[in-house]
Amino acid sequence: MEWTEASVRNELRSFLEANWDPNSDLLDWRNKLIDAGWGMPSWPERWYGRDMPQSLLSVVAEEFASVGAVTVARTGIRLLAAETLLAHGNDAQRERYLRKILTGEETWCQLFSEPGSGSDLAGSTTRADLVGDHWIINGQKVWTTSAHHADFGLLLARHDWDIPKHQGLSYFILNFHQAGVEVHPLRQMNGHASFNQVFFNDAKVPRNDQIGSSGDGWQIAMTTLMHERRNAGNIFVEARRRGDFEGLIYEHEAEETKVVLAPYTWYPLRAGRVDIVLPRASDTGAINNPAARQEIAKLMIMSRCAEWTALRARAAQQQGQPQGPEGSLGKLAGSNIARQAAKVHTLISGVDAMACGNDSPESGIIAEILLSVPAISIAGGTDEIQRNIISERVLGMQKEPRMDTGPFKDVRKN
Amino acid sequence: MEWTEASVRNELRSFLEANWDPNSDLLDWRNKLIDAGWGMPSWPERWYGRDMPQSLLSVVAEEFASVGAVTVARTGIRLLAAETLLAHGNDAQRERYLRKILTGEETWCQLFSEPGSGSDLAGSTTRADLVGDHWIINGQKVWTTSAHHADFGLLLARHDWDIPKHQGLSYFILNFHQAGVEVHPLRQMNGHASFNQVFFNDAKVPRNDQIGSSGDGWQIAMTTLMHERRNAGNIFVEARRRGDFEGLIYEHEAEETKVVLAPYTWYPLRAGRVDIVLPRASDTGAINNPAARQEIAKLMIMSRCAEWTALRARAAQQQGQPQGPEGSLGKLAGSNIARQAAKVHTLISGVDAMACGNDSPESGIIAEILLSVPAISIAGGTDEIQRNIISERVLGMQKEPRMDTGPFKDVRKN
Amino acid sequence: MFAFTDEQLQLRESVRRYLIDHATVSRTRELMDESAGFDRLSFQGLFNELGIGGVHIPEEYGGAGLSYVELSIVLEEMGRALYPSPYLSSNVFAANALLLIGTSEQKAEWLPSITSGERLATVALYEESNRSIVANIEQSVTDQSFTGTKSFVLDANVADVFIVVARDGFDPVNPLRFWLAHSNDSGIQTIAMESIDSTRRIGRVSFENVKVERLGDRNQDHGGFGKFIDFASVALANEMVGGAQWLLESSVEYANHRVQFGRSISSMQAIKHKCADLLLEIELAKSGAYRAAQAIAAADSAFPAYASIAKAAANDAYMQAAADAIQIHGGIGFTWDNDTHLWFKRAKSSQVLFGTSEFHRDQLLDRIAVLEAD
Amino acid sequence: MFAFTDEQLQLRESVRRYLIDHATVSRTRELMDESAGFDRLSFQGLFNELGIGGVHIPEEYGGAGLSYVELSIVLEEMGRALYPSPYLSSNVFAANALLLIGTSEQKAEWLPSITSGERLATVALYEESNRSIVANIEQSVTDQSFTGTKSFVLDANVADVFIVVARDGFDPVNPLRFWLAHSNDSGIQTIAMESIDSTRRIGRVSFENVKVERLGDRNQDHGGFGKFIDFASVALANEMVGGAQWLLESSVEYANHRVQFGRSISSMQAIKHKCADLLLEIELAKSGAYRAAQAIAAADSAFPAYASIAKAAANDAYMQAAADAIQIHGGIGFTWDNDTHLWFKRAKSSQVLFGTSEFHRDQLLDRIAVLEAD
Repeated sequence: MEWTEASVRNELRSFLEANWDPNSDLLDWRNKLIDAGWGMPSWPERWYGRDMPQSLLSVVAEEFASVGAVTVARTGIRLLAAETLLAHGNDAQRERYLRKILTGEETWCQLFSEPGSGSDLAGSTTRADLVGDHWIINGQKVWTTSAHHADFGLLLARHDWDIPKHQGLSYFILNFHQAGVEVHPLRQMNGHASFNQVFFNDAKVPRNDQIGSSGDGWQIAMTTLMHERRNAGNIFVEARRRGDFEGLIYEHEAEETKVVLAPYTWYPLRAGRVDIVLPRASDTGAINNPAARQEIAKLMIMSRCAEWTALRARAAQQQGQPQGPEGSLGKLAGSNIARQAAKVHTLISGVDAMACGNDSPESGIIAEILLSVPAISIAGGTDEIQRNIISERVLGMQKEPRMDTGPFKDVRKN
Repeated sequence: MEWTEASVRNELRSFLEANWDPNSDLLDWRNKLIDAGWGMPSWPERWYGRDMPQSLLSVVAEEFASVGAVTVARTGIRLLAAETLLAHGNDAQRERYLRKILTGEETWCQLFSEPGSGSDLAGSTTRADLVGDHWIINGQKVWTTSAHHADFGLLLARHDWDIPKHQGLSYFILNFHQAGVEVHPLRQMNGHASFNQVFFNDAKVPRNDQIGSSGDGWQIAMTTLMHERRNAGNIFVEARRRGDFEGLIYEHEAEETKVVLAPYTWYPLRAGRVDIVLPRASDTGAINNPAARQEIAKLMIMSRCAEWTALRARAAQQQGQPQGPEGSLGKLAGSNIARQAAKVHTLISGVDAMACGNDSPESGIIAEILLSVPAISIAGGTDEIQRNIISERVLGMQKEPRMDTGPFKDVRKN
Repeated sequence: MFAFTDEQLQLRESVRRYLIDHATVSRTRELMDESAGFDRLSFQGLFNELGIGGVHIPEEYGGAGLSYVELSIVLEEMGRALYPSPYLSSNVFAANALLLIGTSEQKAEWLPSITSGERLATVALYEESNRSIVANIEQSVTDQSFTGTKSFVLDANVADVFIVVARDGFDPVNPLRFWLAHSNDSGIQTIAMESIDSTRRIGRVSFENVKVERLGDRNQDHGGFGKFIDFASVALANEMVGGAQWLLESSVEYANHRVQFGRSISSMQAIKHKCADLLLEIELAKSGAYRAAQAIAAADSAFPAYASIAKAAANDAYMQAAADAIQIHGGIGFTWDNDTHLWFKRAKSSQVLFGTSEFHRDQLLDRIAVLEAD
Repeated sequence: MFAFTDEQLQLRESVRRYLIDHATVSRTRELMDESAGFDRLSFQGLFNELGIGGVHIPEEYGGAGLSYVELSIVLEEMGRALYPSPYLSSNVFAANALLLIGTSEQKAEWLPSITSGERLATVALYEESNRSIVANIEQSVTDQSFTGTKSFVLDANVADVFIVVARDGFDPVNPLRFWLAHSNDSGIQTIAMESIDSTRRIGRVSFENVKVERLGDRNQDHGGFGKFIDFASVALANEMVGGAQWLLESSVEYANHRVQFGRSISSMQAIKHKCADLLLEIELAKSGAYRAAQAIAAADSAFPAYASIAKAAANDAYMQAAADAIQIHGGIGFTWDNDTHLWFKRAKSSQVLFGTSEFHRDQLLDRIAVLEAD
């Protein structure tokens, strides 16, 4: 059928009217949504969806919001797993995993980065050796958000060392509930431990849990990363969307959200908290210091212009132009803004900038900003990688000579 | 014999007392100096010198200065030619050229850079083909200071295209007084034309005017460039050394100097004229503008610290440590300082910064600074090349993969 | 709001095509040495062929009745092409002064002929002293007569009418006013000033007992000057981001063709990353310039803050682009025959007109604090 | 003047060797969690083994009688090693206050035990408010009694004596004075402040009717405070350039070993050029710090300008080194187990102690204008 705004509203309103109850059980309600196809309406009907075009999803969101209805589990890595399974999994895998992703019963994490392959993801050296009906996994992953409570991981590992590096990778679903997997939290310089190291010591993956064929790993990982980039800005949106309604289901959802979002609490600090600059400048009187004014203004100009640039990109997309690598421009702008914000926070605080903890400016927030900002130009692709992407894909400049094109076993590694 | 400070002073004083006359003919006097070995005392006795250690040259300079004696011709490119001939020429070449370099009767220029090989000097594509007793030269050089009044040029050209690029170069003495050589001035964005383009159309070099053997070109050019770097700071020293004495010879020398230094008059502007910043800031009142104060202070800090760094390097050399690539640090600092100076001059001038000519700030000096500064981070090796040198030779970092190691004819070129 | 409409994109395309044909760099180089400094034929074409003499001027005064957004598109293309003409001074600055402050009689008298290109007007602003940041104007008009010297008057050499900024000698509050003076008044003498940017003419104009007419009603134009300067800053910013974009494109093109050490310099991170940083800075500056133009079009009260953002961002992006472009071109970029310096000089002259970045940043803080307090 | 003597180079070498042995990062990490915050044994070794308790303190007070240049060498090495100890607060800052302002009796009473490490002293400076740039001190002493709270007092937790900066309540001109207070006075309460830099302790010290003794003669110490701050800024600058150098070296070493895309990242221009720029900035900052130390040693009247140059240059170089070091290390550089953040935090805390770069740059212009006028 052909969806229209009116038909979406009509059908969804009747559904919500008939079924929505803020005191229902979260799991029950989500299963209802999944069965009705209202949890992920853009997905295929075969898989819990309604084949709805992306452009109508905002209408769905409005209707949910207007009655305060909770939706399926969407936070964290889980939707990346779901989208990857939808795109590249087989029906048995979709059958086994998709529903419990949407209900929130099973959580996922991403196992891509390694100590030796950060910027160079395809340089993964985690081994996958097929022995009988199982892939035997050995190696180490890092920067894994939420691995400590994950049930499954999206694993990129190398099955063939004799062919070029991008070709020797495969993609697996790794079950965390086994002896061969160890998770250690990774403490950061700002005191948080938002990430984990994951060690594999003869961990096992059943053959059926390989996604795609051997050698498809890199291509499938690109799908996952594309969805990550697309959703990067949306992590917090869900959490902020409502809150004016009362009912038991909200409490259950809030608990879930709290756990999932815990590793991300410092992300706004990492971005420099531009929002508190002007109020603090007024409170401290720094706004009357001409040198500080110059630096604050530089920050405000960067920050406003970056916002408008993002809006321009979004508007262009809405006019039908495809999303391109301009995400890298936004990421690079974010690094510049965060660094300038750290500079300004320091300047405003003076000697107070060395204090941390409750008895310090903004109860420690300023200190945490100063110790978090260095992460923004590294995480999710360093500034240097973004500049490569921008120059090559936006500006059409040439690639550097490659030194890693031969059989992977012969490529220089750490 | 073993020179001492006392013996140098004694002998030189007697010589000057007996021979120096401020009204003597410049050429006569210089020939006297050359014959006596007092023109270039550090050179070998066989070639117009006295085998004197470098460390005693300042004593010689003092004695000349104390009576105001003029010395041999030293400005411009000529000493680079002389040092190259001393190091790599044969006796016949030294006999033919050295004296007239020192008398100033013949002037020289350097023919290294080409339109297609700027940063990559060794990528020269000027051809040298041996036909009978002559090398036939075809190609084009650029950035040639003083080519328009040069008698000879130090020419780097390629004799063999089938071997790697550094190995296929040879070094020649090119006589400008022939039909196959054309010199065109090259106008710059600041209006000056300090450089020339030189075109060779079957220009001829007698076999005897090749320096070293075929294939020695790159190594010999390195000698020339080493002397260029060493003397880079000294171009103006000679000119400033005296001026309180009267006599005919000074006028003749001044004429010569004026011609040679003409292409260099804008060099202080290119460096940003830091010296006039504070006086102008005071005159215009900009010194009371807090934003301007910050930028002026940044400039002053860079500039003072760079001066002190140069003095540290010199002091280390005087303690016997060899001169190293720290010259690149100084050059990079110079670029940063000049750029900051341009920023400050703009800030101090406000809308006046767009005016040029006599009816503009400092009679056009500010405008000329703003239009000259862009050259400093390019000329004599770009900032990018300096950063390569610093990272590789001072910090011991690794070179980029090379794409130009095969036979030169197969190397990608412009 | 953040996307151009199809009509706007068509306008951009037609202006770009016109300027590719009529504003070649070789023609611009000829004009740099000619006394008028612009090509009357191609200038007339803006009115006759393109119909952009009064993009944002109401139809009743002969304009196209479009908005400041359309004007910003035209200006960006002119900046990109480095088109030498009195369009900015006459059709934008002078027309804006009339639009903002003029009485309907004055608009009716002047705007149609400016819009058609028949008459050229320019605003005379900067005094001989006190011009380190923006014009600090002390001169005044008494008895409808003005005496004083103005400098940095754009296209003074060809103006038919000067719109002079000066105080009212009789007004106790003494705010800045605009006054009309005809260039054929015998008390006016115009001398060309040498500019580093030969593609835009400036002059020093001395007025000696020149009869002037007040622009606007006596009690109506308070604050008009500030608005005029903000509008002018935005117009300039729109022009500047076009020039910056040209510099980036020409640098990337050069880098893609230049080989050193056996490889394209465009494959070297030093060059690539410089271009990536520059693209970001230019994109941000464009957003600032577009947003400010939209704010004028929408009569958005946040406009003054946006004007400061636009000019400061454009200043820094254009100058950075100019410096980087020369650096990427290497020695050749410093030569007269290479075109880069023409844009460099435009960048420098635009940077200091109507306020340096330092001025606008300081001003922004007063303006943005008001915004944020909303 | 611009080269170190052989003796000075030997001093550097012996301090460096001592700290390599006694100030390992693993030991420092342990000390970060201990209450004293430093290792008394290795600290005593500075006095007993190295004899650097009073490098620049005259021999009559138990010092080595060398100059500020030798002190700067010791501090640079401590900064390089990130050596946690009260050396800077006691043997440098407090000792300097005594040297600059104390009477000969006070020097004789205090300096020998500070020089030998028997007693620890510290300067209490910052008030609770007005500390956005440097200390703006309003508290005063009346009747030899002081009441007030000081914060950011270095090593307050272990100090035997506080040198309090406060005004003289009876003095009409009311300049800043230094006053001695014994830490065992019952009116003194010390609370640890949390610092981002756990290798250097800070405390908040409240004084309630504490009996204090004026440092120096009543009429002698005018201008002493300014000199004290300048000396302190230079000492800190010397320490900072050592830390910056360590960061650069560790970054280059990491880059040389790290492989991505089949090649060492140290062969990539993005990394190489960052390191080259950083080396330049650090070398310039070193020159500034060395020159200022020499100027103190030589009682050069240009010293105040040099002090501002030294601190501003050191601030910027150390922070740049810290940010670049993390960036070059990539994700690993942001982890707790990697050592880079320890130096990053020292850089940040040092940057804001005794004046940000903005403060010193503004101050420099008053000072350098005087110099240039000479």
